[in-house]
Amino acid sequence: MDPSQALEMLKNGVPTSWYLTLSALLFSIGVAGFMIRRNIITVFMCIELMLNAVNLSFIAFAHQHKQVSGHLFTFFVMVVAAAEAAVGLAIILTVFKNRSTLNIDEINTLKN
Amino acid sequence: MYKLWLIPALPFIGFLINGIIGRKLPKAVTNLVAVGSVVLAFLWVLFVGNQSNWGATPLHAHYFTWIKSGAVNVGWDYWVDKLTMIMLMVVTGIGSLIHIYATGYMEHEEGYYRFFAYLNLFMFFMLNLVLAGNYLILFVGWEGVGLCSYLLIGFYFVKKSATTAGNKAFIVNRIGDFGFSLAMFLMFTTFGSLNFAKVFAAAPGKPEGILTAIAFLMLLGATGKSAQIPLYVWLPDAMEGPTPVSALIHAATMVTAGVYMCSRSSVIFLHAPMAMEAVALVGLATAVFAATIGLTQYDIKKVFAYSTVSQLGYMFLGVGVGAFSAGVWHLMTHAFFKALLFLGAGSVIHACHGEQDMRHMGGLRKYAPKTMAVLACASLAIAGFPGTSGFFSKDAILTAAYGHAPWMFWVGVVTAGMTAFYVWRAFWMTFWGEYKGHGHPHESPWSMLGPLVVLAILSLFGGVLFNVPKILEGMFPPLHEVEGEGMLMGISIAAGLLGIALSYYMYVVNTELPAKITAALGGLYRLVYDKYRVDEAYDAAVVTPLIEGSKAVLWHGVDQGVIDGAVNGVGYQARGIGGILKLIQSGNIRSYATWIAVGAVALLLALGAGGGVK
Amino acid sequence: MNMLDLVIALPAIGFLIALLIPRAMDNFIRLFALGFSLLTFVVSLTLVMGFQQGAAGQQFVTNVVWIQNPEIHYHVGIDGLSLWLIILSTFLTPIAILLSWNAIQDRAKEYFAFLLLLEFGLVGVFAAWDLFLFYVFWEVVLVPMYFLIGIWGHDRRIYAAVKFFLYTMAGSVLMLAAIIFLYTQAGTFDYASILDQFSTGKIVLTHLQETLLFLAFFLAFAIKVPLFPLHTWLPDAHVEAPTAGSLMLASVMLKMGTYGLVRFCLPMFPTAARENAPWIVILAIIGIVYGALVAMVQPNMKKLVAYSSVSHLGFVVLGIFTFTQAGLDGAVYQMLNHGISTGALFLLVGFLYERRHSLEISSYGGVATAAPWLSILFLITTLASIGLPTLNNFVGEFLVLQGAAQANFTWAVFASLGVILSACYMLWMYQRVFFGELSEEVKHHMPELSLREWACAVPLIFMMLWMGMYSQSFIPIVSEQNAKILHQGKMSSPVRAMAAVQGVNNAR
Amino acid sequence: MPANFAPSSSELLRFSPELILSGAGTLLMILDPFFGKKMPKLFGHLSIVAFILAIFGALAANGDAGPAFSNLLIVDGFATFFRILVLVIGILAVLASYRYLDRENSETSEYHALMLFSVAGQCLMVASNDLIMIFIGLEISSIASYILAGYLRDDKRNNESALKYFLLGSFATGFFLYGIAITYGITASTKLNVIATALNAPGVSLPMIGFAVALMLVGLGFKISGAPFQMWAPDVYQGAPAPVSAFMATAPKAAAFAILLRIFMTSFQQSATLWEPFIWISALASMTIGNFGALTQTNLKRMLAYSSIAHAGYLLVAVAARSEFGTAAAMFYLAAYALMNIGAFGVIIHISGKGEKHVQISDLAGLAQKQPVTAALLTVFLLSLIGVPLTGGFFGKFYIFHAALKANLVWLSVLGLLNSAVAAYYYLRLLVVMYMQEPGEVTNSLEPLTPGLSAALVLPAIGTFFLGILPGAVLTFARSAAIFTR
Amino acid sequence: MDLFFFSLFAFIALICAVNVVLQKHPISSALSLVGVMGSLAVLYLLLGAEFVAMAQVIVYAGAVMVLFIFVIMLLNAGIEEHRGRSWIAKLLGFPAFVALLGLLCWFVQRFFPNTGFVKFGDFTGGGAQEIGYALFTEYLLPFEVTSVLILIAIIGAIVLARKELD
Repeated sequence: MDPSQALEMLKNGVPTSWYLTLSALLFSIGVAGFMIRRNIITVFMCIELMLNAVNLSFIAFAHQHKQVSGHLFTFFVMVVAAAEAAVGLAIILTVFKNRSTLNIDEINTLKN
Repeated sequence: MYKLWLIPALPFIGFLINGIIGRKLPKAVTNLVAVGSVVLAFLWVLFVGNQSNWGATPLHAHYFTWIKSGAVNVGWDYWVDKLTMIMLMVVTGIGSLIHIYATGYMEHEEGYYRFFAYLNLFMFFMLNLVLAGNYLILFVGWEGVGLCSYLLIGFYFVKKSATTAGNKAFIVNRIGDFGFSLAMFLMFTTFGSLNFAKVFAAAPGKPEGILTAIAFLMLLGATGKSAQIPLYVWLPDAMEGPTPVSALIHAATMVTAGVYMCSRSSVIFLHAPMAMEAVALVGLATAVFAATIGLTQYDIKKVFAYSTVSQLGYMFLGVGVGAFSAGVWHLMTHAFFKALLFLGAGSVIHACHGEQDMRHMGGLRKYAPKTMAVLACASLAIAGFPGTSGFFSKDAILTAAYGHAPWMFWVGVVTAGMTAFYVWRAFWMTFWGEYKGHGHPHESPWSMLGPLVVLAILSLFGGVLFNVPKILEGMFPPLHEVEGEGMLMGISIAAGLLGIALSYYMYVVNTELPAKITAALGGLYRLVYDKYRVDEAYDAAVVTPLIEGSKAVLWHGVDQGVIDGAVNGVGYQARGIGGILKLIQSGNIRSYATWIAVGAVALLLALGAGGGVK
Repeated sequence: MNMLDLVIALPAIGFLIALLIPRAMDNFIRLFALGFSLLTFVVSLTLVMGFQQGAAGQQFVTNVVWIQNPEIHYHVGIDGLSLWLIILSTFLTPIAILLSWNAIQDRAKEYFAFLLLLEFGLVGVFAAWDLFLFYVFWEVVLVPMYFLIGIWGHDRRIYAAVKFFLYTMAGSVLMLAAIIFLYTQAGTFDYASILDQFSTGKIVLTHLQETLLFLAFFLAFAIKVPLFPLHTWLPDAHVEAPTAGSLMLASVMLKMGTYGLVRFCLPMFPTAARENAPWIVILAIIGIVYGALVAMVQPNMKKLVAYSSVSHLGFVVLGIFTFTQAGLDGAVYQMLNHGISTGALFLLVGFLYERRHSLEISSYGGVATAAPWLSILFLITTLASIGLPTLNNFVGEFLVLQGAAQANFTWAVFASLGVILSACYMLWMYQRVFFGELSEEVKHHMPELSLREWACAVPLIFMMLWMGMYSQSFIPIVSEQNAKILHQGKMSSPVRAMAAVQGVNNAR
Repeated sequence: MPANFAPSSSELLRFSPELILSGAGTLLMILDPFFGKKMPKLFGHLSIVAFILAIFGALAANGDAGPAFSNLLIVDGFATFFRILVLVIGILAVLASYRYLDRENSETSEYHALMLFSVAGQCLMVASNDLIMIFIGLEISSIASYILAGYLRDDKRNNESALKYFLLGSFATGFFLYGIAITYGITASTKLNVIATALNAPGVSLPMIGFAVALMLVGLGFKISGAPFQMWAPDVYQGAPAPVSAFMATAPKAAAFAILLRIFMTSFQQSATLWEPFIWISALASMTIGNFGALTQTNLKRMLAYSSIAHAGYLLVAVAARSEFGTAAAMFYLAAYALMNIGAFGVIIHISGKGEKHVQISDLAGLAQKQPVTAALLTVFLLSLIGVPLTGGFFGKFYIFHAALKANLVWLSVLGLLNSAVAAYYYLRLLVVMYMQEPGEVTNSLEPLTPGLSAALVLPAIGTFFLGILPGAVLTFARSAAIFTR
Repeated sequence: MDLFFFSLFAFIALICAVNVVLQKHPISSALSLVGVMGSLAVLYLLLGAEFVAMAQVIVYAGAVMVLFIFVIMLLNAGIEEHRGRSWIAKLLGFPAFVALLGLLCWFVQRFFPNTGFVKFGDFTGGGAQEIGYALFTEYLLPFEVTSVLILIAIIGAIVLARKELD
């Protein structure tokens, strides 16, 4: 990055694509977490991370398009996430109640 | 006009009556129906012959279209000319006699009605064969008589040997029929018709190659039906049937169908010299070959069976050298004397309570003099004793053979000598010496003897009464004259007499000699006695490989192994794929998620990056 | 609503009514099924009466729209090709029902209902004139047969039933693909219209397309026929099926395949048919010889007859692909003949089975002593099957071989070997079953034919004789139709060659 | 800022099915304290009434077709078709549930309310014209399904099923959402028709669309259980309560296909060359995995799960044809599929017994001898699943492959049809067990069909035959409905 | 200024996100997630989404995460155990992660390179008033419908977590 560009950036702000890249990185990390974590709750949190990443993209795009609909989208995603969290945690509770484990690898009786 | 259909229809009616309700009929009625239908047919033949100048102007009859498809158009046609007339006379005439004989011979058999039903059915098919106006109708008769032969050989169906012999006869005949039917197909593609008239009219213009092919295929058919090399093997076994059957079917009529067909197709054969040569060679070879086996056999019917094969070889020799009429003549005289020989043998067997081995006979002249007398007539005829029927026809063939190729004549003469020897050997062994069998031998009833007497007369004088070459004059091309005909005749008479004399010496005068000779010949004798082990060779070379191969290679190997193996293998593999899927389907949430991520990566690569590179 | 519709509808109605009859009234169900199938047969005879030879196109046509979009018609009609096959179906169904009278005690209601459903499908297959409708009937046939084998069959019935179903299914899905593809080209399922579009050049297929379409149809039919090497479902199905199932399977269902070849493969894809004929013919001939050789070594009667069917159907396929009038006529006639004679063989084997409860040849022997009439009927059937002249099969085989000889003499030579071999296996079986000493155990289980059995067998025997002696009652209608097929496909060259031969002869 | 809060009456009419259903759901919850103990069946009856009313609502809405709520919703034939389809599935699922809930002694208002909400969500999805609405509808449907899958919370299989479904479903939804975000980024809109136009704008490259499409396909592929996102289906269907499996295998799947079709036939229609190959591969893979996977299964529910994967494959063939006819074919097939699948699951409910102890294929042994009518009904469904003529399944396959061949997808069609021949094998196995084996312990002690379950079996059977013998009516409607406003 | 805030909070968000994934104890993960959410809220503000930023803090970081932590506490979840494993996740997980990361970043860089710059204050359409207006006009339907979603969540909690079925 040459100095003139950097200067311009300071003047104009940060490129939107940086936000988008951040979003992509967070999303990927969320996916990775889903794949490697074994505690169900942590796995669920990784999903939340993914949703947050997407929200960032929405807001970034909304800014780019100068629209409010992206914000609304994020808003609805939050509502959904909240509902999902309630239901998801309830499911996790029942699982734990029946199996006394939160290890995702042990929830594998249905297979083949 | 002449109601030609009535000729085969009469025996057919007899068949239906006896076949369907015969079991419930009294024996007398069965006899009446069986014999009556054939005799009536014979009479009707006489009537037709009388009315139609004995076939001098051929008669045609078309009854209905049998098979029609496109260009193929085969009708149920009859055709009567002089050749047919002779055959009709022989078939119905001898047939009548044998039917009469059989009423006596079969009297105590179980399934009496069945026997006559079959016999009548045989007459029906045989008459169809000779009356046929096209090859396909001829083939109907051809196959039909084969069927009846099968049924009658296996008449004692509880005996395994009998039914096996029946099967053998049918199957070997089928091999011949294979040739015959191919001949018909080729004929149709060549001539566009199977009608005798059309085929014979068109034949001279066709290429020799095709005609030769047709002729060879027909020869194959004929070798099957007429028991020539290489398909003669069924006939000796066919003696498992009741003796009247041997006489009627396996001596007098059916087996001569091949000769009849070749003569009938003379136009084709004459235009196929190579095939003619083949016919002659096959005939000659069969004649010698069968005669040598005949020299060694002890079963009286087997001796006559091989003699039949040998004599049929003569007829083929006649046909092959161009002496069609001589062949047909021998066909007729052979029908007389061979039917007589068999019926006589039947009478002998009857006398000895079913014994067929000549070593357990002997001395029967005391017990069955009438039988001996008629058998003597037949034996003289077959030995070619001057003046007897056999003498004329055999001489005609040998002369023609000389005209064709002298070496054939010489081989024929040697065969004639052997024929005389083995027939008379049988005669001496049966009637001379002391009775060596069991029980008390007895003479046969007149119902059996009557026909024998008629046949004896025909055997003795048939040659004079019916001069076939003269009757058939004009039908076949004349033979060229042969020089020194008288001398040739003398040689053949001498051969016959020599044979008789030798047999008298060996089996009446010096009875120790045969044993010494067989001992001296050793292995060669065993070989001939075992009929050259041809059956065994066929078994080993064809039958066993075919059956075992079908079982091991085709059925278990190809069918169950390869094809079903492949089909089941596909199923097995399919389950295998299912098994792999099971592995992947581990139940682990993280691995599922990983698959989803991998899928997402793949999709991104394919849709985004792939497109991006483009 | 004409008579043909009635023939199609009656079995279906019968099937539905039979389902409603209470299970306990199983004797009534038997009577009902018999009565209904006989009624169907009688009605189907009016088709023969009303059939006008020489009239162009099909007859007894009903053509109404069944499904609007895509337009699928209930279009049925008969021509010379289908008439006899329909009659064959309606003729054999009452016999099959009568045959099963005592043999089927378990779940009789379903059994007889399925037989009626089978008849419905069979008649429909032969009458359908809309490709889609054809396919529908084609599959409808599959279901009752599957159950007939699977429920009322012998020990390995399940394996056999599943194999049967899957084999057929594998072929028919390809046919479905081909049918749909044709529809996308032609815009209609109506067979007449498709043929018309082919002949007027409205549908133009590339060479590859035509070949693939041909193969798709061919494969479906070849499996059904069955052509070597697709035949291995047949022995299993036959052996395991109840007798009536074997009878219907062998007599009519196999004809669906050969019928399809003549009806669809030849007229629609003449070029592909011609191009592929050489290897098809080779397979057919291999089938003839192979089937016969394998039949020869079978220890089981039904299996033997099954392999003999492979051999016989080889003749039919051979005849079809000679593209000659004689070959084609012979092939169609042979379909009928095989239906009658092999049907009769299964029938008689069934009689034996009912007596002795064994299909192994080795457990018989000497039956001729105990039951002479049974053995005589069996003999006649055997003889018909091996092609004895004056019995039906001979006529068909003769024409097929004649056609083969016209097309290529070598084919005729190899195919004729089958004629020899058929005598071997049939006669050997006959000998082992009927001849020889009568053992005690056979003796006690071998009563003579009952009246019901006579009623089953006699019509078949009668037909063997009639068809063998007077083929003119049957062939001309078929011949006329085949001539059209050959003409449509411009396949008549060998026939023209024959005409030329005759012209030469006449000139002389 | 002039604001108009009140929706017009025609907008309300177009939204009436969802209103009715969510209203009914709420009503059930309100009635629970009063009738919960006394009349446990009441809720089921009420929800059936609600479904029927909703069907009328959907029909009425169709009579006044058009957009609603500032174009977020669009009521067209397509929407109506799927609304009615999922509503009918809802009715059948409730009918099939009576016996099950009764046996498990767990008849509650919540179960029915969730069912109603779930169907409401699906109704919303199929009528959405906006990615936001699609997302929300999808979540309503899914979250309700997650809960239903784990309905018997003391049952370990239910737990596991719910957990798997929930975690993986949310995971896939993340991708879907990301795809929506990217689409929004490219086009500045979430309205399907606007997206379609915007994608034609200069500067929008094909790979760019591919980016969005790929991510959306992950989510949608998961919902329809198409390969390679199919793995959850067998586990979840096996573990969930049988009536819920029946419901999940049909209604959410149908709705997911509806949005797949709507999105890809409107927004991404122009970029079809991009996604068609993937659909092609996915179709083939789904059919193959589904069919071959089912071959070795012994558990009925699991087998049907694999079969549903295979059926997703067939449906994807129709999508790959990407024509109006293909769309119509998929619609028809979904209807046929729903009927036969619910029917098949209905029989499983019937035989499974308390605690779903008997869900093995071998448990069907001899059913035909003990309960011929039940066996006959299952036979109808199985034959339809195989694709034997005169059943709906056959015409469904026929239309799909017709569409495929029209689109020149020759090899896909051939492979697909061959696949359906493979499929015949495992369906036949059930017939074999039912008809050709002697009755076992399970069938011997089987109780007769209850009225509700009978209805849940007979109605689909009638429907299957109707679609198989007179498919014209449904297909004609589907064809007229398959034209989207772009 | 923008660059500074962006860099700082992006960095924090990333670190926290990685921490969410790497921490073995769920509580640590949860707290890290709160960190991610908080950072994101700041970024939202930078992007002009005032309302969403607030909602992010209140609803997400507040309510939802509290729920998480509550459940973690309730279940007394400790450091995760390593029983059982997934070969697929082990073998393909990391490559899939790397590939996904690479692809997503590559896409974003390739297809959205010139999407303008974000300067705080450029866009002011994200206030509560604008949001509220949109929610009650154009987005009335989803807004109302989400109520159903919440209702479902409540019912779900009842169904799954209430004491005993009777």
